[in-house]
Amino acid sequence: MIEPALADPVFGPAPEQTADDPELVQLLTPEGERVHHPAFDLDFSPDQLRGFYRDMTLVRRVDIEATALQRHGELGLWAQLLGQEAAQIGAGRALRPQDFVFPTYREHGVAWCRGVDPVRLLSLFRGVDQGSWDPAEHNFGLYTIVIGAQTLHATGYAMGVQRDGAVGTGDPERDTAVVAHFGDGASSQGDVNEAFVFAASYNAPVVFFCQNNQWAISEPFERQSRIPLYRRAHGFGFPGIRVDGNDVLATYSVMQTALQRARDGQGPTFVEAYTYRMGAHTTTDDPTRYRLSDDVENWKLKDPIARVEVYLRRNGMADDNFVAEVAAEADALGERMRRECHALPDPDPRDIFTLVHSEQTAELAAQQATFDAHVASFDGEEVPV
Amino acid sequence: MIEPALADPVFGPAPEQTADDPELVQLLTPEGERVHHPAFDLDFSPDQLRGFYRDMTLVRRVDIEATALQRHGELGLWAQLLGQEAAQIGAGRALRPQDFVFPTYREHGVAWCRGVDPVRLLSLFRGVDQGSWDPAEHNFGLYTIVIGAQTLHATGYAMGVQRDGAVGTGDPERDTAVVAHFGDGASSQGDVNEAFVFAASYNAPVVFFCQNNQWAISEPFERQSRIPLYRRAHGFGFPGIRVDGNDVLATYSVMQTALQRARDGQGPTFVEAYTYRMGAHTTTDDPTRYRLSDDVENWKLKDPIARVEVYLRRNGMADDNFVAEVAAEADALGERMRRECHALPDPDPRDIFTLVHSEQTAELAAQQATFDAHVASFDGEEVPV
Amino acid sequence: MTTMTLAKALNNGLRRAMEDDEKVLVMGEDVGTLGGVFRITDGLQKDFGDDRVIDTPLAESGIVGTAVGLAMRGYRPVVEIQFDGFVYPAYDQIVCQVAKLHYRSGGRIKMPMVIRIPFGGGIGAVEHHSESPEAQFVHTPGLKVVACSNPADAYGMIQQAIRSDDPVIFLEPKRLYYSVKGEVDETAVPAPLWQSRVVRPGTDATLVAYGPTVSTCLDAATVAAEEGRSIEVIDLRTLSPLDLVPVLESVRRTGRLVVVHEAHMTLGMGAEIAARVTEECFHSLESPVLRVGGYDTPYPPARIEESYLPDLDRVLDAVDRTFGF
Amino acid sequence: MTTMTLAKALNNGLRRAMEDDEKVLVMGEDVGTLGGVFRITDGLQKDFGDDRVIDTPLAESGIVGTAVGLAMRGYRPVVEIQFDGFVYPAYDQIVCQVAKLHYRSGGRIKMPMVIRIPFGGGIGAVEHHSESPEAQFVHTPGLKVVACSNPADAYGMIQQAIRSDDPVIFLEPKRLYYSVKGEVDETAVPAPLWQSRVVRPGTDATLVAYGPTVSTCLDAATVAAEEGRSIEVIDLRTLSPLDLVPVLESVRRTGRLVVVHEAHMTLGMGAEIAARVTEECFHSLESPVLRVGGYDTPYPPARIEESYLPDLDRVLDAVDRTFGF
Ligand SMILES: Cc1ncc(C[n+]2csc(CCOP(=O)(O)OP(=O)(O)O)c2C)c(N)n1
Ligand SMILES: Cc1ncc(C[n+]2csc(CCOP(=O)(O)OP(=O)(O)O)c2C)c(N)n1
Ligand SMILES: [Mg+2]
Ligand SMILES: [Mg+2]
Repeated sequence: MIEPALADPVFGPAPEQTADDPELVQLLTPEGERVHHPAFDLDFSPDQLRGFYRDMTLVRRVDIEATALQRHGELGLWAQLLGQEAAQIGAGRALRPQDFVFPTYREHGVAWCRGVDPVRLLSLFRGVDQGSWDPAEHNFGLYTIVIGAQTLHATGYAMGVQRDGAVGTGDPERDTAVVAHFGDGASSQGDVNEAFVFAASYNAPVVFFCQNNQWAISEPFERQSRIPLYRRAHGFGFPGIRVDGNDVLATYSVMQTALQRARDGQGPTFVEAYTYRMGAHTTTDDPTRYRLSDDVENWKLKDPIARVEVYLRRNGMADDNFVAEVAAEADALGERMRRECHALPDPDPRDIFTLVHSEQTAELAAQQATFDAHVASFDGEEVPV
Repeated sequence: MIEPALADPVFGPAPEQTADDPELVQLLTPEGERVHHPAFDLDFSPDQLRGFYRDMTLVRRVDIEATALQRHGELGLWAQLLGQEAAQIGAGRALRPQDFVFPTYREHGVAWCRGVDPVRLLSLFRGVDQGSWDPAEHNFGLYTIVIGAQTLHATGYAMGVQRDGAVGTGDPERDTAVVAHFGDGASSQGDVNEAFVFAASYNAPVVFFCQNNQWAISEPFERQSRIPLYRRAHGFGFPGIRVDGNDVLATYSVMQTALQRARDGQGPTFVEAYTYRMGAHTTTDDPTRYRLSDDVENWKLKDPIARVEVYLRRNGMADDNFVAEVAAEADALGERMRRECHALPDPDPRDIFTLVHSEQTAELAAQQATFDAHVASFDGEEVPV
Repeated sequence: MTTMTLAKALNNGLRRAMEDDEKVLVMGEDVGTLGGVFRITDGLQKDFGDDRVIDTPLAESGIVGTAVGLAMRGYRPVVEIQFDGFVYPAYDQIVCQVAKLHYRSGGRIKMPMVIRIPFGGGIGAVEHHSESPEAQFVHTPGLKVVACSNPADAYGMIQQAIRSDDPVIFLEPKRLYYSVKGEVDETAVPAPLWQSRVVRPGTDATLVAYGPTVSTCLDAATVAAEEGRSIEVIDLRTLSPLDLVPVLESVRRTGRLVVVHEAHMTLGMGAEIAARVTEECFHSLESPVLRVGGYDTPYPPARIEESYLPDLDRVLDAVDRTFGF
Repeated sequence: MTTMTLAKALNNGLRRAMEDDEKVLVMGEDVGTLGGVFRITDGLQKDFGDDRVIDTPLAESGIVGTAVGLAMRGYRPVVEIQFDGFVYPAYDQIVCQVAKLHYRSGGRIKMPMVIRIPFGGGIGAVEHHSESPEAQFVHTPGLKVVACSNPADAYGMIQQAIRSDDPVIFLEPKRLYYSVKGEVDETAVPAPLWQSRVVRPGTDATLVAYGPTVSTCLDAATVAAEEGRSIEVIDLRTLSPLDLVPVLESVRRTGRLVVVHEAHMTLGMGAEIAARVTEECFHSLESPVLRVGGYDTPYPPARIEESYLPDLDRVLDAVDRTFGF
């Protein structure tokens, strides 16, 4: 196969050459050094920074605990967030209460920020339900497994926000932004690109937040795009930007600006959080089949939590005590997750007949009756045949 | 609704501001003046120029004749190309024999260049068949009605060309380009954007040729995109360019370069031919319901044929005789179309049972037998019931 | 009581629904300024504005997918798919999202969406403009599917579908939009949406139809009556949930049933009706349930579509055959 | 003769087909380096290169749509859809393009494409990973649809499907990939692809199944035999074209038929089989054809999927009921 020639002597303007782009917004280096950015700087209070540390540590524990529960057969599956804590906490903490979030299946950190109990996530991955939190209560949609579908829902929801007059009023309690989460792989789906078209066409208050974790199961990012993903947005006529997704400060800051832009009625933004999936795709995946451990080791050096801890300690905002406190909180959380996971009741099989529509149809009532009779036939040792 | 803010003080680089872009490649002005372009200039021979004039005049006649045939009830429908002659002849004449074209339903001018008899187009729109030319014979696919679907076929075909080793060999008889035709409306379809993803990912030898005729039935171009369409390609990592689609010289020149780029193995290009649909969407459409006649009048001044005629005459490459000759050829063509259209035989209804698969299944044989028996029951005045 | 076309009845019904509930939105390709290619939404954008009558980009998955989001925000989107053959790009959103969100969310998310689809053939159109995709939606749990066959029903049913808290695929027999006129009493209380209806009583055999084939069956019954056979005709109206109560009642009397639709025979509605009726009325049936449908071939070019579509003769033929068992 | 899993049989069959014809390509998400999430294409990219075993961008419509173009260029693409529930984004390309191109072109365009879909439930998966979408493809003229149920068939059928000049939806019972082993004679001439097969002869009643439910029916027959009932079991293998010859022959002897599938009951394969068998064997039937299928609800969460899926008891129950008429 011939190599792509991206820059063309005749056809200008030619897109840039490489899929790797050093121009990503960063506020905290992997070494824990605070750097400044002309457009996206913010003053973070010590409480806020400690909060980020705590959030990230706890959601990492949620992830580790859930992975272990899966290994012990308590969950059918788990999609790990390991390595993506900063992207998710940064994006999640930049939200205002009235903002609405449409997640994929890996947004455990965002769920955390929206007040969804991690046990609810376990219950989904255990196979008890398909999402048992109330989206309207948390302003956090259900996990969506069909890749990309939720980006259109987010765009439509944002069109509803516009129709409610909840953009550009200047009222901070009222103006509302919507977030569509998706992955680097998802960027290839027709639905995601149609969401870009609709969002641009109606100037909808939606932020497309893509966690480019470099992998779509076994496929490297380069299979999906030969240029940095945030530039996709430019082709649809709205801004796109790449942020260090392992830097919670930068992610928070960029997302805050993008969200405010949406709330102000300035339309959609694409934010690409450049990060890395440190774990397997899910607990059924074996990444050693397709990627080098070197790569993973390199990304370990960019750990999102370690750099915040270094920064906090170095600047006297945290000490051993604080770190131990958070660790204890994580232990307690892990312990509660284990306990409550074991205690999760199986669903009533008859729910399948009652929850299909808002009212049960006669046909489903009949199927339920057959089902009940069939189940009853096993009662009292009365085994058929 | 709040107006889009495309340029953003914070998120750079911001896409440009307007959907109208003066930077379109032009070689012949509406007034018939030859202008030059740093990258896309070509020397056209008098024969070539007269050929363009002839092609455009004849396909305009094909269009007029077919429209009239529809009005007389001979066709069920006709999709008019009026105003798009330069875009289609420019694109069609830039092809080499081995190149393969995937059209929409409006590429009558390209069909002409590929040697598809216009009567075959009539037969489709009459409802005799769904395309009766052999794609392999003309290297011209069947008309595709589902918007955008053919852009993926083109991309896949181009991937096949790569696998055949028919790119980048330097052999002009061998290296092959593929063209995907589509409209401004189609650019919103998921399929079209997925075609961009695949073409970029595999660096496939395909040229995406979009006739932006400003309308998708009643919807103005601005509903689909708020920036010029050719820039869409930049977001996918390949070049895009806008050409004056009413300028056959410019279209030819840009397409020749883009096709050669594909044949050389340099991958996909997006060419937006900026033009105008002078007629209705199809013969069932009534454009007075949604657009101003002023707009149409303005575009009349940019007529693709008139400017070539002026240029030819002014430079002594054509005279009244030549123009009359072409007109006579057009008359003859029109006459033949009318005659042959009337003579088109209705298809054998039994074809529906034999052409579904490459071999007839037992079930379809049985359905055909029932059908035959049913038809036979009407023979000899034998009316059932 | 006014006489109007099916198209006008739908237009009036939509208008009424938009007046009654400001959360009702209309969206689709060309539904605004143009009023839709069939003019079903004619004048609505002028009167309700482009926030409520939305011309969308040309992308069916985008239309249905954004409608999901609008519904989650409390709106009641009425989506127009321009032609039956163009519903497929939206298929994933319909089958995996629209149909399943109520169940997936344990009933917390309501999906009050109507997807209007002009369906069926007989208008001399090019490919993809004459499809009958209903079976695929009926097979999908979570969707409701209805088909109107006359102006009065159209007027009432579209409003009822919009009021439904569940997603409804609303099938409109495009061939009848302007060819059929009927009386519509805009003040009458419409029959319940989820019920089939006997449209012509009879005693010797039963014909079941919906949408465009109802009138074919009524014609067949008229012809059969001339030669002394009394045929009962039932308009299904609702395909999912399927109301077979009047059908079963009828078959228990007549012992003979023919189902007529334009959709392909194999796994068309006739298959399901045959299976259920046979199970429920096994001992009443004098003949197996017979089916008249589109053949198991792609929809043919216009010049031969009449050979493909169920017509009077094929229906009468099938009725004859039920007497031959 | 070697003993192998269903997964291995498919892998070997694919390998063999690729060796036999260099125009055969494999494409899909993760089919290359990873060998597919079920490892059905394991090792193929290593041996045939990434021009022939193609990891694609994450877009199903794109995969099938580009496969159409590859087929037009003379290739024979074998597309993997990662899970049944993810075929819907490709639905438009399958139904409007893949299925119709032969007909549309008057037979000039051949579409030798195989679309492999791991289907069915019982693996404890999350939503959209346990669907049975076959009815929708069977309803679509122009597609052929087959389902394998054991390693020997899998090995032969995948090669036959690839050799077919028509598009084939190839359904693989994912639950059985690694749970079933069987003998495969790689040198044997396989049975014709388009034929159903009696897998256990019997005289009192007939069970029809395909894919994952064949083994359920065989188990049921074994249990029934213990109480003196002789049940014939038929593996359909080909759903479209539907080969009912052995079924009709069987029902004429037994008078009783139960069809078993995981797909939703309404308009599942059972409906079509019931309608046809009743029409063909009206006077031989002692009982209406009964159906055991997935309920008309979305596929449920894993913890209760066993209540949803047809099992031994529900099959035996239905058999019992056929004797009650
Ligand atoms: C439509 C669809 N196709 C395929 C899949 C199977 N699948 C699940 S996750 C995944 C990869 C997603 O990659 P990406 O978008 O980068 O998200 P990530 O998993 O990396 O967070 C695939 C192919 C799916 N869920 N939906
Ligand atoms: C998937 C699909 N949706 C809708 C239609 C109906 N339709 C036919 S042409 C058309 C407009 C196409 O506009 P554009 O792509 O700009 O091409 P043009 O007709 O202007 O050449 C529409 C909506 C269709 N053919 N296919
Ligand atoms: Mg990823
Ligand atoms: Mg257009």
